Amino acid sequence: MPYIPHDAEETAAMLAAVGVSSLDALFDEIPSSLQVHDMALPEGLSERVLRRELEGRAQSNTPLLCFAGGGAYAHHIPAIVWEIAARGEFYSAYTPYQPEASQGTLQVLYEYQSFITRLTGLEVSNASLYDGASGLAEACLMALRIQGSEKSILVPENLLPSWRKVLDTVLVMQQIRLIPVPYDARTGLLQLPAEAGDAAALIVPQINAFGLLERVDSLTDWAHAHGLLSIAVVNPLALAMLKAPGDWGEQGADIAVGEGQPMGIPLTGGGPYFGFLACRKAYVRQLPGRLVAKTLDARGREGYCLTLQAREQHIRRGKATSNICTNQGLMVTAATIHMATLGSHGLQETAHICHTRAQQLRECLQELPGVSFPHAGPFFHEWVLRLPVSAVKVRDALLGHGLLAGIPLQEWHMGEAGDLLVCATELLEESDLLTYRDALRSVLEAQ
Amino acid sequence: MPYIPHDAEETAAMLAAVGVSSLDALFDEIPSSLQVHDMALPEGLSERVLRRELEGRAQSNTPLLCFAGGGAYAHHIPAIVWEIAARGEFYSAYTPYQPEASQGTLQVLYEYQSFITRLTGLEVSNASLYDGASGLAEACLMALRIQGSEKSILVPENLLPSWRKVLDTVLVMQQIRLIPVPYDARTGLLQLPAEAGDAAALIVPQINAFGLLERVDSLTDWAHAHGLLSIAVVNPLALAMLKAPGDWGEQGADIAVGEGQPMGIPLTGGGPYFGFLACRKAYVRQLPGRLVAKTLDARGREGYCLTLQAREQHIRRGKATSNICTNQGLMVTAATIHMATLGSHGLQETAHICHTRAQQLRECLQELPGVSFPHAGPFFHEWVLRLPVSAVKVRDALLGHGLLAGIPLQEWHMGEAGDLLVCATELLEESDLLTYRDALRSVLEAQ
Amino acid sequence: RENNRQNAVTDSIFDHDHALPAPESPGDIPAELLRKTPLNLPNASELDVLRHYTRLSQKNFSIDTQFYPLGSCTMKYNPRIAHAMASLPGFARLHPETPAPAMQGLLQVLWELQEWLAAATGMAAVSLTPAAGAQGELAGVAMIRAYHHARGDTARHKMLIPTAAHGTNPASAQMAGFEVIEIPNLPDGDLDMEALDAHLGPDVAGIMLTNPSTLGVFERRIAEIARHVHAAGGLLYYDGANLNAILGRVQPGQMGFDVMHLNLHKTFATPHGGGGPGAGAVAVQERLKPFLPLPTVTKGESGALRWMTAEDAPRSIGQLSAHGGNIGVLLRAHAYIRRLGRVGVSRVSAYAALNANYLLKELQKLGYQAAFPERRASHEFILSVSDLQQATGIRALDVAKRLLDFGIHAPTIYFPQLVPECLLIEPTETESQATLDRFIAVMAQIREEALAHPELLREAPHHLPVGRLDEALAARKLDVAAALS
Amino acid sequence: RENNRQNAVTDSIFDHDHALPAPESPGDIPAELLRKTPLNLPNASELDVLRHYTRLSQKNFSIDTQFYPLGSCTMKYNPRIAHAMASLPGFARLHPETPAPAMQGLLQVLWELQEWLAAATGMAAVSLTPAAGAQGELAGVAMIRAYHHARGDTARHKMLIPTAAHGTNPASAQMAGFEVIEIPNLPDGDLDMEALDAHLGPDVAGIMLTNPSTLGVFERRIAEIARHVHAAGGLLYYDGANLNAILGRVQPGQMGFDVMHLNLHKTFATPHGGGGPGAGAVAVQERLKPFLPLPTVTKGESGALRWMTAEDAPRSIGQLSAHGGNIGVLLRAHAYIRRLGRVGVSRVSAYAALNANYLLKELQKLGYQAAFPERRASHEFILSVSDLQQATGIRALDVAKRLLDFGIHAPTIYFPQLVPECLLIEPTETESQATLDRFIAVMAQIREEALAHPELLREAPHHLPVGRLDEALAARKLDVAAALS
Repeated sequence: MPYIPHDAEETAAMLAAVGVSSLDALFDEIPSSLQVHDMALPEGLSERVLRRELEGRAQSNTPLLCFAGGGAYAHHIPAIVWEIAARGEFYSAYTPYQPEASQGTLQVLYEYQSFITRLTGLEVSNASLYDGASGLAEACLMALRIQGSEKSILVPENLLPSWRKVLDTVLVMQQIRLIPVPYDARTGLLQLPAEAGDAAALIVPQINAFGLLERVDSLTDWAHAHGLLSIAVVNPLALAMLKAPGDWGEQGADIAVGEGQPMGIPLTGGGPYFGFLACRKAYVRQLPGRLVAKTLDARGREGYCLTLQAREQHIRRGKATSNICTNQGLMVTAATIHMATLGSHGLQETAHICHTRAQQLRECLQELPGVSFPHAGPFFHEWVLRLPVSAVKVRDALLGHGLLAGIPLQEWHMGEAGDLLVCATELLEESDLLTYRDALRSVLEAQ
Repeated sequence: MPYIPHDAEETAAMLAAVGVSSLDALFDEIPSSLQVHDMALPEGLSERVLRRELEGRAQSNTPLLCFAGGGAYAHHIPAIVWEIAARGEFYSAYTPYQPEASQGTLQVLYEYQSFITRLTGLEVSNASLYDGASGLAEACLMALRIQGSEKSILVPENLLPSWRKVLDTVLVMQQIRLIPVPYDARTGLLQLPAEAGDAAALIVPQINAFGLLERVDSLTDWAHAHGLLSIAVVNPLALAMLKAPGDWGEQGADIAVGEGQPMGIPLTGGGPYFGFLACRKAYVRQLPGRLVAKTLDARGREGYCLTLQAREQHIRRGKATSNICTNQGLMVTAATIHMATLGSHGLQETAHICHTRAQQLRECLQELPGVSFPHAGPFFHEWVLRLPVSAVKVRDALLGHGLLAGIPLQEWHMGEAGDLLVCATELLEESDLLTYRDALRSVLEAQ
Repeated sequence: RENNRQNAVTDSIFDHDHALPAPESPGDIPAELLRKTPLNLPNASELDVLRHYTRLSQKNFSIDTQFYPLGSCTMKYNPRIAHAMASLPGFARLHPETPAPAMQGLLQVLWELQEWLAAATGMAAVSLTPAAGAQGELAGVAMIRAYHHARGDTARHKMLIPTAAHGTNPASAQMAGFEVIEIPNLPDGDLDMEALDAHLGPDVAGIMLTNPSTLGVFERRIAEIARHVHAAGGLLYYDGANLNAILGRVQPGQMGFDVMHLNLHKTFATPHGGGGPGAGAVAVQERLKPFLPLPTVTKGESGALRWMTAEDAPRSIGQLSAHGGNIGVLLRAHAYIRRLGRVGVSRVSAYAALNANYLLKELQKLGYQAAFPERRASHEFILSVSDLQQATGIRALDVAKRLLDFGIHAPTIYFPQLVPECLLIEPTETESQATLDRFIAVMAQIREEALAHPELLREAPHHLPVGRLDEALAARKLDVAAALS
Repeated sequence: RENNRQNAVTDSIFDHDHALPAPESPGDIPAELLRKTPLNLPNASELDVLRHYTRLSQKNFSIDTQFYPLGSCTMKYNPRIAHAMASLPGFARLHPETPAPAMQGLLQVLWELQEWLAAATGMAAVSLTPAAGAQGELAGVAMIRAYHHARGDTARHKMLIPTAAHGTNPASAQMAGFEVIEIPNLPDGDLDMEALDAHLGPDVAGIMLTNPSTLGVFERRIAEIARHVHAAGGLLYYDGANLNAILGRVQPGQMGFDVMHLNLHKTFATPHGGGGPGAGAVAVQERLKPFLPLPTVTKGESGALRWMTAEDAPRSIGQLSAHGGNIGVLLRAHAYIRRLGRVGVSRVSAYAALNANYLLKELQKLGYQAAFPERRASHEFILSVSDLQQATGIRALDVAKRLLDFGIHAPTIYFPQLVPECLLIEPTETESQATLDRFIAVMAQIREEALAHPELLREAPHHLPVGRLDEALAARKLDVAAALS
């Protein structure tokens, strides 16, 4: 019996100890009318056959050289990261409710929080949320709680559309209005909002959906001047190169949130990733999710435990700062090891290579007839390429060349039909850029 | 600097503490004429680029469905086996010279020894040798030490030729003669030797190089009747089905040796594998290699340590039972976990499936015109297929069908040009047998 | 002192810093957008990183190293083959924006999982996207809301929830904009039907239940409850946290539930990872299908699979995360179900119940008090140590901490809150009798110690890297990030 | 007592047995060939197996968890990327009988490694097949023998070996049929040239040396030794155990050695695995090339790679194992060299020497006595605690056991045998100053303890799963396999 150890003798002895005659008798309090005895499930497989079947499925996904980003990025993950994160002691542990028996997980989370505060330049980080997009929804709810009576959020129209969709799902349930902030079609950059209205916060996406860098100082200052909080949406790898939210404008952003996937998390078709969320210390009691603190035991030894649990659903129930319980612990473990493996030096170097590759690729493609770049930049590692034909068709044709060429903005209902959002990371060598150029040229010529 | 932690400041401080001015100065006792400053090695690669290069190399090896055996077998390895064996605590530990700090490895080895004694039906097992073939050489040397004055070994001509080659290398250095024992060309089975001469032992291969099962009882009894030791050469998986060496003949074999690879070790082009070696307890002081025993500490707690180290080279130097020092610890760790995961039940079931698949495949192929089976059997999971054309050519042609069809005996200088040694294991599903049949049919038709 | 010495190992990652130069600033990005405060993460050697985190891992209890009978959490064996399969490069390297034709292998796995979960729960359709149980609950109650609104019924603003429910239930209902009404339980553990009936009415959107309940017993009148709620126009939400108790034996769909979530990281053996990621797939009856969160996987006429979008499902409650959910977790759940198959899945609840009832009986023999002695245990059960508290002052917390000393993780304590000094014990089906017997022996010893040497319990744990931690100090100091040195 | 309780965990795999039926016997195999004694391996659940061996692993010291300054063993960091690469299915699933055209990827890796090891050692050619250092030694001395015999010189039956050499040297020479002659060292650590010269003659096949020697110092007159041995018609064998000390700085080929082995599991960072597998590649000067063990990888005219056989190399000493050696280990060594590159490989010895000399100086400051205080340390050095033994009776063994209490693996002790009460300490280049400083602090404390509380050392270790084990009892009882229950 896979994963069930009992042999017949053991089962019989245990049933006898319980005082029942059969396994079925253990369910004698359940009305028999409710009991089923079959389900439309497949036959079980030996591990051997299971492996073969799933390896076949995995191999049937086309391996592609990745030039797509849009919120999920192909990066190198050092071999030690998952080697350690997948150790049974991390992999198969529960949430650290018994801190004395969970110091490993707790110290990892404390170090993670420390790393995130240093990346974002803010004082407090929680121990993760589901992903960047749902993290942004939580950040908005947090801003609304801090602000008190306000009832809306200023949402940029050049925020990643998948993130906007999550705000539509989560915030609208609570009658929060999302007020769009338009961008300049020519530059791709946000315009300062016309008015603050009853908004609690302005979302400032650095990087925006076109891969462009926003003028975060003036946006943050505008928010503060109008009594709004500034919620920074940031890419953690880019923060190795770009100004930390805590340094934005005169006072710094109030909350920073982002998708943690670039920090050691495999792409896996879209998840599991993790959302990170940092804020000023003054707002810690409005923070959703777990928080780990350093403390002492009776003998004065340092240790770690969950803290401020009165914010959370298992204590506060309906009055909690969020319903989140299980979060993305293992992803955060991997991300912590990833960040520690790279260090400042490695993160800066990786950010630098990504940026350089994106520059090089842009230069490579300039020579192709009919293509252009609608935005002047600056950018980190992603930008929009404007093709003379449908970007969807070009993307699909390049699959045959082993390339995932980017994301057609049309699929996001943004930009023009020829717009392709293209990303370059350190996984690409210079020769790959030429491969891309040549393949694109041949596809364009064939159109 | 990959894997070297020192930064410039640290290096300077440490040099100052040593009292030298540079790293070069640390080598001031070495005549400068001997010092080199360059080597023809390639440039270093980042882990990222290294991974890509080696993944490319790995992928350029053609993936093949495996019907080859001949001493190395494609088996399913449960996922937990290497997951645990590769844990840093096993992977990066040294030989357990400090037993108190190595109880993990030591207990694993004790359990391994226990499993091997149960598989072989003998009382003592060492903690591994390099591989089966070199293990057989050690077994022969051991037999010679036990017997005293004898100077030769009776070696079957249907022993795997690669094993024979190792005996040629190792035994001949010590002026040991290898006396061939012929087999019956019709049955493929060993004939009883004509005389014992000055032989110390008779090697009894169960399974022989044709995949056939020998009459081990009569061979063992013949050896004992002539004052020889009987050295059993066995496949550990087959022992789940076949008679244990300890039960061979009237008194049982004296020494059993084999290739451990079928117990959870990946094929990896030929190694690392491990050799196992078991014997009667009376011969333990002639055993080569490490041996682990259970003992007690001062407080009466059970623990494990290396024992009878006076047999070994680090104590006994030139008088040791062998020069072996480093053996195949990690392979044995994996094999122990493999055997524990399968248990008697799983090993018996696996052996059973292997045998059944080999039967089924033989039946499948019977219908092909021109093919035959030179030997009547019985077999475990491997037998000779006689083709009407060159087995080398057929094998090469079947590579194009994604099949490693077997081993042409001609490459071993055995059998006829059309003879192909074919093996079936539990990794093959019934549909794979039909694939093999159909591909072979089409290759034969094209010849 | 001896122990302190042993532990005086460098053990903060911040102790492993080395000074390494940063690359030059890029010329094409305006200076005011570039990093100003130096990035101050430690630059440690790879060996120091590996050693630090490997050693930290050894400070954790986990299923792989300890018996972990944490009630309500279903800490069963997480098969390693599932991890290996989810880590295959063919899955792990797939970008979420890969067009469907290039990811049919993944979509097929997800499509099958949708089908299998529907079959296992007796529901009509499944969305796999919720990232955890709580997000599944939010999706579920949002669907209830959407269903009522779609029918023009906008008055149903109340959600009924038993007092003993998991905290996420009221939190999720609240987050979806509902007012929460608590319904008490009777002394025998069943729901108070009178209280329920008193609250039912045109302002009630539905009720959130788990069955067996958090009291470790099966709600026997579930069919009656369903009839009453449905008659009042409400819907029934099933909290899948306790699904392991009835898997393959009773289906939420058949009990009358309209919508539910499944905790794949409990019932379907995906790892808990020290706090996630989970996966909280939602399953619904036919009438709620249009409202399922996106994206789900659908099969076209050609048999090709693709993601469904808002164009396909305009009444969907929408997206809960940027992509398709915790796909790596879903891959693991798929592998688990495929490995067990129809028969294996059915055995889960039988042996979970056997282990729980065996433990309950044996612990009662030792003198431990069952909260519901007249009832059959489900996959878990509640003991109360109020008797020990009265005799010696020993509390559930003390028993829990003392268990840690024996290399056994503590049960859930002080939940459900309505049983004083309670221990909620869930052994799961993957533990052998030998492990249970050792737990029983340890519990016997602890009971003796509680009576003879209560200080042994009050000062526990004695043998872990740290003793009982000062949680009040933690909240007061609030040291939640390492200070810059 | 408390500790005993904590450890009273079921911890034998034989405690996890379950009764499961065996399959039927096959009908086509005669009964007398089938198993008679029932196979009695435990049938444990997968969780119990995983938990048992995971817990066992935690009882080991290892590089990944502890500083491991075991002299002569080069316990450096084993990069995890090398393990990942060697485990790729494209390598791991290759059957050894795969025809060369279908395994060019693997052959290319091996071919490059042959070239690189030749370049790193200054030798002409390499065979990768020896499975470990001792098998490399055997191959090496067998090649020396074959070389002399091929020239018709069959009188050379003696092998010279320094008294302080690794035990494998004489054992391997013996196994190859040589008579072993020991050559002493001078008080300054260098070889006694007079003794050497006295033994050189027409019956001497060669000499086996490692340089730096096992005394942790560089043999300064190596060029002179080589001249003398060569003049007498002998060959020089280099034992690669200490190659880490000079990697990228001095080449055995340039020192005059004719043949050598490399311990890839030391110098080239492949893991030691609790006792192997290693890899003991042999490298030779041009004149010994025909004798290299088989198979090696050769490049054909077309650039295609293939294995060499006895047909290609009729004078080869032959095969040492059934296939091409420990290929998985070779893959790891290849990845390591490719990662470090020319510059990185050269840095190895520099930082290994820096760490060793730093430790030596700092430990001397604490009062520890260097065996060769006037000499520069190589990658390792010897301390003697004879002074402590005289003062308090404390022996090297006691210091070693006490170190374990602090989470530091003991150095090699009582080797080389000619320095009394010695500790042979090799930190390797992959340890940071912080780790070395902690070791120094612990050694300071141990020295204080030895003088003030010697019983703390004599009874050590105190904090490990077991205390000092009774090795005499082990040999007497000889319980080397679990009895059938």
